[in-house]
Amino acid sequence: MADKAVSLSDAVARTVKDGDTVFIGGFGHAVPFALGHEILRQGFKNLTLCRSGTDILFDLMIAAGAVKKAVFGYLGNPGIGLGQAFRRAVKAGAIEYEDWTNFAMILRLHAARLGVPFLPARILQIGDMPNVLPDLKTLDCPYTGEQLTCIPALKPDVALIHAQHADREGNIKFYGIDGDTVEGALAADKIVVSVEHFIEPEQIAETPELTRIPAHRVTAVAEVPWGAHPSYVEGFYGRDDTHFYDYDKIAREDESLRQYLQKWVYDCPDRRTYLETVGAEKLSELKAHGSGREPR
Amino acid sequence: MADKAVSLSDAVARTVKDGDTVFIGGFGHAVPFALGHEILRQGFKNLTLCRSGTDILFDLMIAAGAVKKAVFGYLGNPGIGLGQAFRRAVKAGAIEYEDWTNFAMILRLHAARLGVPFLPARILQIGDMPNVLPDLKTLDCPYTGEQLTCIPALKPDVALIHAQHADREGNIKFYGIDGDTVEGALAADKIVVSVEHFIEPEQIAETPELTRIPAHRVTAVAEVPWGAHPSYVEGFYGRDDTHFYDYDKIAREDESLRQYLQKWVYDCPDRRTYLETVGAEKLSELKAHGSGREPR
Amino acid sequence: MSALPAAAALALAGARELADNDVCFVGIGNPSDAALLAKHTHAPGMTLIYESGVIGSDPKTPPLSTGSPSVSDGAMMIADGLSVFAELQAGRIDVGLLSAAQVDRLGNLNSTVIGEYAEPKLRLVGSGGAHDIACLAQRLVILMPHDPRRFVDRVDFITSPGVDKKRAALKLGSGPAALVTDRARFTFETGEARLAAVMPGFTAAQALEGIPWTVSKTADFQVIERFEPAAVETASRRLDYLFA
Amino acid sequence: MSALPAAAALALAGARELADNDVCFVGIGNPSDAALLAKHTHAPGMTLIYESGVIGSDPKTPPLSTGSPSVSDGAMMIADGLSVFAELQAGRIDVGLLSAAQVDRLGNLNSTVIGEYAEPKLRLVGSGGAHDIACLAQRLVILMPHDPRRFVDRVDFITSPGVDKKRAALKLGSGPAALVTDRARFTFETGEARLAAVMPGFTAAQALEGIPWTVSKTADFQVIERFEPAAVETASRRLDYLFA
Repeated sequence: MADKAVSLSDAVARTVKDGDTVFIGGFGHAVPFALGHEILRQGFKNLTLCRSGTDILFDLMIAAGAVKKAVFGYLGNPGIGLGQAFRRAVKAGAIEYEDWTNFAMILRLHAARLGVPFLPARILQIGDMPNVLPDLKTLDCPYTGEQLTCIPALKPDVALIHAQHADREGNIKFYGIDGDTVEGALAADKIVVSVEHFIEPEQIAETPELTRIPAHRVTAVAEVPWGAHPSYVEGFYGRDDTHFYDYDKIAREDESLRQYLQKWVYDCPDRRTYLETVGAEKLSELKAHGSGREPR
Repeated sequence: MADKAVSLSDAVARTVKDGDTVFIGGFGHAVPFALGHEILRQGFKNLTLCRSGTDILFDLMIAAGAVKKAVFGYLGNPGIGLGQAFRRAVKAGAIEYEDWTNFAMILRLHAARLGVPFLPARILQIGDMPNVLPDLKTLDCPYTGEQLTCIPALKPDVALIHAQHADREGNIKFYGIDGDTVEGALAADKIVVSVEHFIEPEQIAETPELTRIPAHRVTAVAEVPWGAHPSYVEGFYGRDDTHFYDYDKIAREDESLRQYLQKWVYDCPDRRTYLETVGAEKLSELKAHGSGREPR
Repeated sequence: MSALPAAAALALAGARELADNDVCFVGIGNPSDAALLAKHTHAPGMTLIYESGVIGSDPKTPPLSTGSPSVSDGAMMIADGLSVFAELQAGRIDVGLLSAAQVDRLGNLNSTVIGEYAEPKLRLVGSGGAHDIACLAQRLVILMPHDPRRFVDRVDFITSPGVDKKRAALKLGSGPAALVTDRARFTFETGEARLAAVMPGFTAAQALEGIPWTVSKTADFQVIERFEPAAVETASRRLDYLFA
Repeated sequence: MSALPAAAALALAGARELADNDVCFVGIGNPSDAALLAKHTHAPGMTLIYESGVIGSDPKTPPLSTGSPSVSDGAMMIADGLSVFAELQAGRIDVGLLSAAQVDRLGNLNSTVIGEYAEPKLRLVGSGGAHDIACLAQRLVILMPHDPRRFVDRVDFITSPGVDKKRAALKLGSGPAALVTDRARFTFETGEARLAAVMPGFTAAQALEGIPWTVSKTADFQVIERFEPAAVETASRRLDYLFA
């Protein structure tokens, strides 16, 4: 099989286009910050970003002006506060968005993965949410007569994923919290992956149940240690909660957020520079505060 | 959480009822022969058996007269031949059956697991199969207008599963080939599991991605080493292919099949007797011919 | 007034809603605190499920999000979001625990927007799994700090539906069983929230302070004299951050 | 006559249908043999998928069933049936390889029943995944031993559909690209099977021997003079059981 191992910048350059619908992996765990930052550095525009529960990477990409539309279940800084850039963009009428639920977003991706245009569900029939989702259809079950919502499929052009391991052919080994990460990847036309560490195909075959995305579905894979900072990677490093608290304060004002983008994205041409900005002390602290589980 | 560890006979006696719809786990791998034999010894009747691709356990339960109806994608002796008892029962008009496909059966179970009365699909719209499935509905997608089949949910009363490990609370650790085993289990109201070996909850927590059925969904779990013979269990023992070839010959006649049932089921009040019937030499050969993978 | 910090009282009040062997779909914050407390006091057989796909979770430290490391550390099973929402939709989750920015007299919850949806005063984070839990859990328990700004006559936006007559026909969960604050317990047998109990240290007047609609009492209105000392002790040890 | 055993010739003829980097959904028996042979000769980048949920499989010994140990031993990924059928329905599988009890002039396959469905002469095993593969694979390749009893004008029961005008409207796969036997290759551009090539050692007459309908030749009808020696060598080594 073809060698799909490329640099971080090539992984993005070869797969993403202006205007793409991009699924962002990482439900709190293994959020693909390195891939997201690279998209911003390469200046892509008019993206539609989607996933169920977002992390601050979503908000940051909105702040950078890369996002035309956000399609989500939750958009914020989990456990800390609002998506501050999103909040301002909504107020300014500067962004399109669709309010789904986390389950609805997962079903939308699941429908695309299953190759059907919709899946029936019981949610989104009462309350105000169905009213603000334009053109949401219902149907009566042909067997039981029950009224069900038709959750439309959502097929991303590209999925960005971070994982623990891959071989160079693109078999992706991933464990720890998933959320809708794998579902979103398998729903997409192209899958771009950054991993902590390349391993050999023979090692992939030792834990075939932990291979979550098969090589033939992957477009490009890049080895990017710490590629999910400030989020965490099970078996590798802990979550930089402080960074998320800091972001909440910084993101409240355009100017400080612009400086954040400059410091953490545009002034870091590569991930090595980024890690120097994080600093060795912080990295060693996060390494120590990772979960007790070893890489598997 | 409650201790759900019981004997093989109690596991069956407490969960199965005459007339139940029973999902049989094991797609070639980890077929729950011990549980199936126990059902026959306890004399349950009028069962509806279901799964996608069956193994000879299905055929054997038909031979024993326990089955009113078979609902399946494939019913035979994989790679070897027909379901001989099923073939004769069909010829004699002595059994009801529904011909689905493997994918359709998986979707039927998936619908039940998802809690919806049907799932849309592209299959079963051409050829002769839609004609012999009574009352199969189609619909036009409310978004795209495409015609789709409505695959009705199938919610088993009980699922029988064999796995490598469990703790006594019922967390089930399972790896190797799955097919629709986990899907069928999670679709069912009650789940009965036999395992090769009990482990502690702390050991379950060491590989949480390999926990495939959570304790609160399990009704009863029994430790039954070799509980899947003559099929195989990844990490434990190989497949007794000879037994399947022998069955093909034996099952061609009612009388020889009756003797098989007597020898392997009714004359084996417990699994220890069954293993004596298999013989130490054969067991040691199967142990040696298991896959190279160790229990994990 | 109770000597307990409000957050601790809310966790203790919330934990009272949970029974041993309950299967709980748990939101972050107050819901997670209450569920953990129940599991470590009177309900050791409870199963905690987080929408990130973790089942049989027992966080050692309070998770910031359902995807945080402490949710999966030591958990019995890591599945995915589809798996756990499937259980919810199939009616296999006994209790859903939610909090929100606003609650109203029907137990409707808002986590989407303050002001008009089309012209928001303040855009919030959206539903996440809250709408799903509110619709699909067999029993819904709402946990809210007693903060009069969060109690409104009609929420600005119904993200997570409370009492709704269409629930039965749509085969949804039965809706809010209780709304719990650090001062009181409200129930919805007649549709609107009624005061069913006051928590230790509070009078009915204090429990209703600032609530902008007229609240009646249930026939079996209770005064809860004290939380179980063992629960308070466990809370102070296991959820010490609530006492900080 | 070819010096090769028929089963080996069929595997060699089938392998010719597969290209490097093809993603193949593989049935047991002849299909599995042909796919393995291709992978170990001209198509090392091929991905073999079995309906049991195994992806990137490379069986060392011929599997009796898609759930047999050799399917998963050394495989790159063990998923589940839903995952791989999902890929099939989403149009992400390039080639499906099938065999059956009967085939007819439209490439319809029967693995359900000989005789009437309601009053069978012989009840067979049913579809398994065959109907799904025939409907959903982008390209369908049928492998049949040259056995005149298995070639019929109209199969008794269409388990796995061949040429069908409704395919495009229903967004199904394009149907049979080729029907391959140990003696010949047939294609379906005009609807009915036409003789497109004869395999090494066979004449057109031999290739059609016993086939109960009139078969025309394609305009580009080919005589395949020999199988690649490397492929024959690999077959004799890797699929030695076909030579037994």
